[in-house]
Amino acid sequence: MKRQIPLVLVFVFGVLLAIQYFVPSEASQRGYEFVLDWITIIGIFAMVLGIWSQIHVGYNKIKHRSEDWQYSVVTLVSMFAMMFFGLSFFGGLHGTIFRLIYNNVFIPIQATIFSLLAFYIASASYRAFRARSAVSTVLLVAALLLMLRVIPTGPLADPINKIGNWMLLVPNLAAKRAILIGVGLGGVATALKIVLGIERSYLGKD
Amino acid sequence: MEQTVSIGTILWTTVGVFLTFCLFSFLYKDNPFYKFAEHLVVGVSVGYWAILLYYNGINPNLFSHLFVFANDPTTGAEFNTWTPRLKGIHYIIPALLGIAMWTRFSRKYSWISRYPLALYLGISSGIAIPVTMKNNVLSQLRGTVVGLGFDWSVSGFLGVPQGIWDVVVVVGTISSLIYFFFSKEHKGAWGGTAKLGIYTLMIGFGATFGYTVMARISLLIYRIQYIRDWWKMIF
Amino acid sequence: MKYIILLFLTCLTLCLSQAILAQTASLDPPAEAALVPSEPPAPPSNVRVSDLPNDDGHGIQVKWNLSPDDGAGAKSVISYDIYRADTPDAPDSLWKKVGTAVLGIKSYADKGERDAGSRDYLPKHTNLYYRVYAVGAGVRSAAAAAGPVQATDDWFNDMKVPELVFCVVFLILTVRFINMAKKGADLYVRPLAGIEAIDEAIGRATEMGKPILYVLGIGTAGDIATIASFTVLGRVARKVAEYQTSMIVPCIDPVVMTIAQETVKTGYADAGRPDAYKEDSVYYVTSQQFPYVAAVNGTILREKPATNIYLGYFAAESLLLAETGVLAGSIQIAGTDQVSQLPFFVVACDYTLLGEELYAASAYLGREPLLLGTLKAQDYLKAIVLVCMIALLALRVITGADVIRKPFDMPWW
Amino acid sequence: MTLHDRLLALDRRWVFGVLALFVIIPLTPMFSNFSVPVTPVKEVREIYDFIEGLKPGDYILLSLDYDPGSLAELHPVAYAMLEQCFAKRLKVITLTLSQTGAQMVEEAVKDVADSCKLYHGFTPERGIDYVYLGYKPYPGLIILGMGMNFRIPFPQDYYGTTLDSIPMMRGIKNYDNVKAVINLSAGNVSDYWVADGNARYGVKLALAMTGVMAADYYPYYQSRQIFGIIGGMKGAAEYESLCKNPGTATEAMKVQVFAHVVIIIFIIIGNLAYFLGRRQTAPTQESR
Repeated sequence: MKRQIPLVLVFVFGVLLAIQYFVPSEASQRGYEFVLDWITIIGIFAMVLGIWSQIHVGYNKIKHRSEDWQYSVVTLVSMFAMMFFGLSFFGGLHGTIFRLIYNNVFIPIQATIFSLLAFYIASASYRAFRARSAVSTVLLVAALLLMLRVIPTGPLADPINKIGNWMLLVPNLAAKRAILIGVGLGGVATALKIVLGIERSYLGKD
Repeated sequence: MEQTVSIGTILWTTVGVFLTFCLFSFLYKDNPFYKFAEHLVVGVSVGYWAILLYYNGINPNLFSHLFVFANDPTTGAEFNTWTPRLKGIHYIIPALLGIAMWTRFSRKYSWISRYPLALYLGISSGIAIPVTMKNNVLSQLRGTVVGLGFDWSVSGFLGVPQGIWDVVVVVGTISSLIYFFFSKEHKGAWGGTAKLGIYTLMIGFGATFGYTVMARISLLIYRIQYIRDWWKMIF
Repeated sequence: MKYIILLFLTCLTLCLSQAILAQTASLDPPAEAALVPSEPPAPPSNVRVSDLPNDDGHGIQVKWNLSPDDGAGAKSVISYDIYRADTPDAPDSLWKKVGTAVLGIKSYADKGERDAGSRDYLPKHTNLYYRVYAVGAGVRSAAAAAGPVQATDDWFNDMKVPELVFCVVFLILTVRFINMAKKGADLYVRPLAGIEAIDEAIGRATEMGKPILYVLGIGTAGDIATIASFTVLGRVARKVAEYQTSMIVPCIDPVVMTIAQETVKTGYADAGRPDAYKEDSVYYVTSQQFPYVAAVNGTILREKPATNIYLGYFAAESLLLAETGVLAGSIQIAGTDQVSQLPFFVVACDYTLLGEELYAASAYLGREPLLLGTLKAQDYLKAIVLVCMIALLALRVITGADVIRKPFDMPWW
Repeated sequence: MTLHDRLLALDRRWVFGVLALFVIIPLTPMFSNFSVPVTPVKEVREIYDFIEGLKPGDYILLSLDYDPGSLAELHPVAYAMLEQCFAKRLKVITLTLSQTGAQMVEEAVKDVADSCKLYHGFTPERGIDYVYLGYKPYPGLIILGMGMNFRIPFPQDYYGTTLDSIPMMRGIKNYDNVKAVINLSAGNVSDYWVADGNARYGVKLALAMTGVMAADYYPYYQSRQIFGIIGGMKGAAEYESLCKNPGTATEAMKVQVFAHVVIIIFIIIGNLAYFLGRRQTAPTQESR
């Protein structure tokens, strides 16, 4: 009951949906769409668990006055404030305050975190691009040449540009293809392990 | 040109700029400002996501099947009348599955939540098997033969015919694939080919890295321009 | 419909401009390029209709022979318009335009909608009639209506034979190797540095008395990369429990969190220490990419984990997380199926599982015969793909483009 | 502690600081007159040279098929190229095949025409020096239709004037009457131009596109199906420099160049320190 039925469910639904891919009939399409909705709906209901997890972790920190507990107050307050202003009374998703917070807190923070990458890509290049071995030298040279494309190098600009394009279109394409094929096989194998019940640790013990 | 900006806009933009600085301060070291911004954005994003799921998730995906929706006569906006809709009665199943997730709050019945989880994984895995086989394996196999032109008359890089380079792409793909074999040790000719594969991979990685730098710097430029615009707005 | 109105307007405006130009003919040279509504192009012939194969029963295939005026001449066809009606002799107003094909095209798939309410609804099992117009510069002519035809369901999509063949072959290989493994056959796999590092890394965390951070990526529980990460997580949790160290698993999705909780709990139970499992060690952060990164980065700097493991689906956050981990002095092991993010992991992490190696990791860690069996099956299918690739390349190079291209242009692919 | 030890253990905050400095400084007003030299690559120069080689009164078609999302990368090319064409007194036919681009393109074309007064002492007139045909859906059909006659997809221009009452369009029938088509695009419209415009009608075609897309279209350049390609911000800056008309792309590229130089110098310093250190100590353990 606790472990066998879920395993049967995984197997039956896994096999059915794998077969569904090959069956274009209307019943099969409708079934597919219905089942996809299940996934979405389970995900939505699970959000309650996510929010509970946030509250639980935050509450424990505040209760035990553990380090930085004050910030958990910030998280909880801002979370509830956002939900409060998102109520349909305030206009839901289009409520004024909701939009203002979204546009002036959420968006700038999001964009700024993304832009930190500019700094990290620089520090990573400095630290990691060292000609330690043949392999790392190849990595270094390839990256350097592509970066040099941006810099005005006078008569060298054309050859550097050509090498850069060649690297993107020949070795890069080959590498991408090989990885994608490998990923495909590995992915199918993993999915198969789940469907056949070879991997079952997510079902717990007992 | 004189532009009038409302005090509200200035205040809200200043909040955004302040938070931007809070986050940049992380580059120096972890500090209370960063901690504040971090915890704030986590809270706001959870709240935002929950509200978004309510309006754009549960309403169209579940309630619209289970209940009758009507249009508000004045605003035209749709709203839920909470009258059951018999045609969508089969949506009771996902609703029950969703509620089963909540059994995790109880120690005794939490095993019931394994049913929806098992379905979730079973369905996703089942869908993935043929689709992954097609998109990753077959399409790439096709790409190696049809995607490339194998044109011997056009001269490509270094004056070498483009067709030769296309063969090089296939050879690179093959040697990289050989690198990924698990059953055979990298020794002898096999190891040599695998070595060629790892060099191909590394050139590809290096090129992608170098190529991406520009896009990342652009992100920073936009941020600095955002601060500059705020500066101009205030002064 | 828009298009027809447009063409009609063309005619109209041209007629008008013609009239105006005629009045000022002495001033302007005749506009030779102006579009003169000429004779309509000859209609297409032999219109054939049939049920659209491999669909859900709401589509019709329309084919015709090209109009003799297709391609050249003053009254050349520009496009073909396809119309549909319930009876062959319906008045023009009841013919519904369903699509347009450009010149030189000889067929059109009328793919209708399933729902009776929608605009493009195409009923199943109902007699339908089709008419094809050859449209010239503002004028058109129609072939005789074709039909009746009925749309029907299909139970097998024969375009998908290649996938089916590959999937079945893979299944057979997997079952075969699993059986071999069960019987005790010794299945060799070469060592992978990144995976051996996981063991070491857990030991290191124990020595340092610091936790292990495990990030499952930003995918949902339905992404195969995340599922692969669960399988590794179970084994890592077991080792963590055995070594009596602790772990932190921040999650980006509530379902991922739930499954991760069960997995970690199982790992602890397998190690015989179910009581050591703490509920709060696997927690939900937020569902948005960058806020999630901000929180995890903060955690990395504050907890200073001995080891960071990033396995799963990653996007731009790969480098954000990995660089912060370097600052915290953690040993970092990463793996993702995302080709565009691998370079950043390779550069910033100590060990990177490239693509397929991520999926192999659980088999390596568990060393269970069943899992090694699937690994072997993977290798064999890879060999088949390789042989196909070499064979296709050879054929292509030896015989030239056309011979090999043909089978690949089949709708199958 | 020797120099190379110190460099090897360099705090990353130095990298951050130097990078920030070199990104912010070029954006300050003090540096607005400062510029970095840009060396245009062959595939960009070829487009410029082609347009320069045209005679006044020649026709050229600009298909500006990008949406506001890619404005940063493609607007500079559009501006520089339009101005170059106007200055050469070419007759320019413009249109867009991007749904969200119609108004943006109209503004851009007007903008350049108006600014010509300032720099070249004359204002190109709509209907005489240029025409804007506006937006129509189905790019493939439009491109094919224009191969027969511009009037088939575009009986009127954007403002509702019939083509035959536009002076510059008299006697202009199809691609045979234009010297080249330049397609600025951020989507798959370029595929239609290559497949339908070039392959079917033999249009002389050049492309300008976002940086991400450009690499995928180089094979067409190699096989000479297109005679030039302008890729991303870098290509835009190169084109601006060829036209001696520095704009936003040049400013952004200035920052990019600084940032890239900083990163490359750091990589070189890192390697120098590593080699100096290695000579004195045993090679360190390798890690990927």
